[in-house]
Amino acid sequence: MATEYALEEVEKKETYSYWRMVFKRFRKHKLAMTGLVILVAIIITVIVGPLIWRVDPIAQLEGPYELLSPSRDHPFGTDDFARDVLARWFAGGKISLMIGFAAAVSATIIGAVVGLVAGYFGGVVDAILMRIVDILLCIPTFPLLIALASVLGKGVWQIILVIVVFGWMGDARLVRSVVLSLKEEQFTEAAKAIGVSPSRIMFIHFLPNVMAPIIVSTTLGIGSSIVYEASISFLGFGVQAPLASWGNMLQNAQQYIWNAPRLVWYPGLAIFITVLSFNFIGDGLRDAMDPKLYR
Amino acid sequence: MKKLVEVQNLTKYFPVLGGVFSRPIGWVKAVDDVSFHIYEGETFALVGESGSGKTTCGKTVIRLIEPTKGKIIFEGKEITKLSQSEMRPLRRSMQIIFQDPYGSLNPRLPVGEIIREPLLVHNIGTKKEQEDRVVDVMKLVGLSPEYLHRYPHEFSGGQRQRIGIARAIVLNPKFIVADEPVSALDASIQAQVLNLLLDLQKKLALTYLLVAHNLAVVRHVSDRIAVTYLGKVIEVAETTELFSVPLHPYTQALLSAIPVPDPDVKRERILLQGDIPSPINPPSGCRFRTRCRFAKDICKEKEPPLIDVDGEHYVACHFVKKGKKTEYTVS
Amino acid sequence: MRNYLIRRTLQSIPIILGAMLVSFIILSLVSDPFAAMMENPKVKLADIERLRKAWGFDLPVYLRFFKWFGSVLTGNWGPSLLYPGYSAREIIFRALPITLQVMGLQFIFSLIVSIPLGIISAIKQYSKTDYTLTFFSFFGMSMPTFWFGLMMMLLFSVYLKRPSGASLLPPGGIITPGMESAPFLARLGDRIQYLILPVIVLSLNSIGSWVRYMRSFMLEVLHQDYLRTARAKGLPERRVIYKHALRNALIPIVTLIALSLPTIVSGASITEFVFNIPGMGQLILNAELKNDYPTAMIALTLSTVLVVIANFVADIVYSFIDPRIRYA
Amino acid sequence: MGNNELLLDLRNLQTYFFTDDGVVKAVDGMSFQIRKGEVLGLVGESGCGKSVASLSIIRLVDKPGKVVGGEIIFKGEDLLKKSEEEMRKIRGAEIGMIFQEPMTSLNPVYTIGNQIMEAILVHQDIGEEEAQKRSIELLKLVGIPEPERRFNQYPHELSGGMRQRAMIAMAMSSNPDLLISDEATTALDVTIQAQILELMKDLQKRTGMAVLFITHDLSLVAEMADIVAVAYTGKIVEYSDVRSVFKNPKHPYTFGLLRSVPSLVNEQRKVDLPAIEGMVPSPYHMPNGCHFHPRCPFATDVCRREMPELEEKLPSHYARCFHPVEVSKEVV
Repeated sequence: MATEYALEEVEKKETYSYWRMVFKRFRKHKLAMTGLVILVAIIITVIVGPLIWRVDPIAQLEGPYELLSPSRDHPFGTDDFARDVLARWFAGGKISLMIGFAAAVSATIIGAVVGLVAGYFGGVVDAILMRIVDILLCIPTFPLLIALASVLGKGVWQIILVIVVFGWMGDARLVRSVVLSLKEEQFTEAAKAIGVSPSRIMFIHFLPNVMAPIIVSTTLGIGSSIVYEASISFLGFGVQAPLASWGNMLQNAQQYIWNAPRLVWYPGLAIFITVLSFNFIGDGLRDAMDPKLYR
Repeated sequence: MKKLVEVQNLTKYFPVLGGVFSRPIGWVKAVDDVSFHIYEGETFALVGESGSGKTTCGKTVIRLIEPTKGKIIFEGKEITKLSQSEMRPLRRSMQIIFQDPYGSLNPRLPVGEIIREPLLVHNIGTKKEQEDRVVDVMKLVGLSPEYLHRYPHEFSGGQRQRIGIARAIVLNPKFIVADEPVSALDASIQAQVLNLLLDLQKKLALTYLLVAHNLAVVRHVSDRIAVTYLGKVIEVAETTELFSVPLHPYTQALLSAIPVPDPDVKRERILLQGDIPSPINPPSGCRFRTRCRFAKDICKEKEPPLIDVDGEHYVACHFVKKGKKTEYTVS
Repeated sequence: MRNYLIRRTLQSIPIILGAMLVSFIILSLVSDPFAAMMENPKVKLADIERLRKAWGFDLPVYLRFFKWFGSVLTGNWGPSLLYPGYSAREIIFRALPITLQVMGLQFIFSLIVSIPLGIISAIKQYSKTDYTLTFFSFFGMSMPTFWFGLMMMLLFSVYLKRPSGASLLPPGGIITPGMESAPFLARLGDRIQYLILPVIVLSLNSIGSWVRYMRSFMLEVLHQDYLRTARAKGLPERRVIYKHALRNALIPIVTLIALSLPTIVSGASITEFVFNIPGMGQLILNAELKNDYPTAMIALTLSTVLVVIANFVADIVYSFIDPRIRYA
Repeated sequence: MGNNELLLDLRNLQTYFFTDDGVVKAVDGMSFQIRKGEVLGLVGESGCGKSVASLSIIRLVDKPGKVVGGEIIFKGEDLLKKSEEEMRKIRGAEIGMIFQEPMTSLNPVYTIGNQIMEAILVHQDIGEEEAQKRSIELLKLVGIPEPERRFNQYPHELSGGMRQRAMIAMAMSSNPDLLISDEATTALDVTIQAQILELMKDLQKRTGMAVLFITHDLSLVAEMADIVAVAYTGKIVEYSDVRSVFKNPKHPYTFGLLRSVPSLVNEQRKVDLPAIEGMVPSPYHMPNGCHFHPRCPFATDVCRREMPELEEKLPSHYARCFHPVEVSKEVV
């Protein structure tokens, strides 16, 4: 009789929820932890910096203060409009990070919804959505990004919108492919056998299983969105002066590259290191959330 | 005896896509015009090798796969034409246990949630009642309720199979399709799960449709057996009858191929020639004829019907007549 | 296979059409190309009206698209509005070879570098070599192209000088003035000097990510059962890796590389801008910013068609490497 | 059983896996011997170390696994002392190997012929043409119809049974002295399994090679093997000739396993099978003493304290148990 068996033993160890295990594994990933530390440092600097260095990033100094070399008064020097570069660096960082974050998260949300819907329902819905994705993926998006940016105007939110318009397709494909494989899993069949409704299958059974790739993709997406913002602003169609972003700080820097290369160094290095940290973190998350580890 | 499930002329074809427009250019005839019935309280087994359509058949019976043609009658009511939402209330009385203990549990849900989900979906009882029921069922299948909050990956294959069984019985169903329930498990665990299935059948008055390839397992737990080959049922009989008087040449070969854990038993083995043909292009006439040592011209031309040769012993072979008269000879 | 080719060709048509439509709509949002003309006193108002009508600017966008599309099909690609007196076709076919040179070189260079590095990284997983390569791939992946371009210009034209005092490599452009009529070899040498920096800058991103992908595909293959079989046969390790593992690891890489082409084209436009290379990328940017949409549209369409063809070729290559893909 | 010359002498083999979560002793002091022309059945459940043992013999254990102790004496020489190059010459030539999944064990992008020829060319000093002829002969030998056509086909164009035949052809290409078959028929259907077993028996008789037959299925061992070694948690727990093991099992594990398998002849159906309780312990948390004691109905204090030695309980019948099973002890 089954009930007379000794109830089966499960290994006596502390039990971890999925996310705590992911966190444990993530902490062992050296590159990812390095990335995280650097990123946190950058975020703190960008937030705390302006509280200590109370210089208006927009104000143009009176007098002949253009392109001053770094000094006590202006640790990063001044730019061609005689604005304090350090103050702009802080302000620009905040804007760049915010654009990167907002654009990547929105693009992922749109992509995930499209992917879930296309993958789950299949058929005509899937065919239409995926053809749209194919079309957008075939166009070299950057020139159109610039065109759209020049139409929509040059505020922060417009830039986010532009990046999102051309940024969701990768996530849609990714989520769709995960959903398609989840649909073939036996636990989905089990759910159907129980009588679980399609929406519950989608949100209770599928969504937690696509979270891992979604999170990785968002993390990497923040990095690439920051680069997109920088590229657009560099060409003059992004965030407009006097507002600062790391990208538009580079806009005029090219002209002064011969006599004030530091103007290229500071914002560029910041972008590079930030993106690098996001890539490290993304890689660490991918390893930590590898579904093969939790079957 | 009362028939719980009746399957009439059940057919399932899967399309093979191809051509310029990805249109069906062929069909996998997974289940082809199959009829059988299952009595209340019995274990009815579908046995066969890969490609025989046994799993498709089992899943189609509970409408997890949509049939192409045919009728499925459950408790006297035809369920073939019901929509999936009309099927939902019926799912309380029909459930399924899967083969793969690793794939059949959602890795992101704790065990308690997995077992509770059927109650939640069918809106049975308060949360407290549901939780109590989960604990009861866990005990019933031999899992300690301590592990309610653990995730599937923390369990072994046998324990996961118990979780799957708990999920299947939590609604108190009448009918369970068990799709290869032990074939992925280690030998010493198989017996435990088989015992559990037998025990639950007695306690809960369950009717099983067992889909399996291991004939020793099938022999141990089933009352009646249907042998399938390439989408067709070729022989149906009571278990002891089938094992003592197999009439279809395929059944005979299948039984003789089973290895026996006894070095002293040296049996005359009927070795079948060649492979199982593709279910996309099954042989004409009798589907087994390409591997049958008795095949004659008629087997190519005409498909043998499944006839009752001796009270509830059905065989589909041109050379088996009423009264278990076999007329096949090696040509 | 034949059916597959037909099907793929048929599938490409709506994609190209769709891509053209999307580009057209966005570009026509940019603004009226004739508004700028009106500021030019030399152009008569009546002429502008005539052009307007000829270009369908009296029609709604979607009808205008069909009008434009019809004229493209008949071979009339329209005049360039950016470079008065030239047709869009002339402008584009002057820019196209330059871009193809840059992209082709970049493509070959990236492949030659990243595939072996990816293999080494995978074979020596968790070794110092692997960690170093991993670090540098991330470095490449994370580098904003345009900024790296600026830094390279700074390095090779400002910090590094030839003994003569001239910069080591030219900071931009595509040809030294006066070289246009030089002998072929001299011109080639001149061109190479100009291409080195853009190609390196453009390659950095793709090398970074391809090394990572090659590494992970290779690792995946290294755990396959058939490699154990190959070793159990007594094959030397070199043969196990280069015959049995490599071909299987290349299968997914083909798709990946085809998919990354649009990004390469995008990357090219900003790099061309930075290095002032008169290629397609710069042309598209200039054309759309100056409302020269006949030129911009054709250039965009050509880029899209290139990408579609590349995907198509990738699929065919794929079916050659992988015998399991048999197209019905 | 052929002559009595010793072919393979495995002495106290230890293969450990050094994982992040701890050391897994996959093979922990395994010993057995195979004489020329003999079939040894190594049987056990998943995680008993049988596959790792076979890979250790041909020195193909993947990282983080490592052979940390013991000797593998093959034809009088210790394989563990051989250089990689010497080992390579033994693999595929003197020791052939076939695996469980014929689909994943064959390289999908090369033809069957190419993969068999490769095995021949690497060990034999013959030309391509000759190798091709040999390959086609081998395909014929393993019972593949139309060998010339199959030679140019890819693995995915063959059925499971045909693929396994091709694997066998490859393993047999240099007439090995020892064939290791690791669950070679597990993935196959019963009627196909019967064909492959007959083929292996036939080839074994014809060539006189020795076979290490690894499986989880006791019935297959009863059919194929001369000698049986039963493995549990990386150790051999019972070791004798096939009749003695099946007729007179001494270790409670073998005994329990034999009784728990549903039988084809038993009169009693639909009753509880005498199952072995519990499950194989986690490799990270091996119990003290005898590893089987938590599941053993005969366990006493000494079993919880000490690991028993593999001892001779009957003439040339060894078992690793303090309380070997006797008929009188049988629990009903």
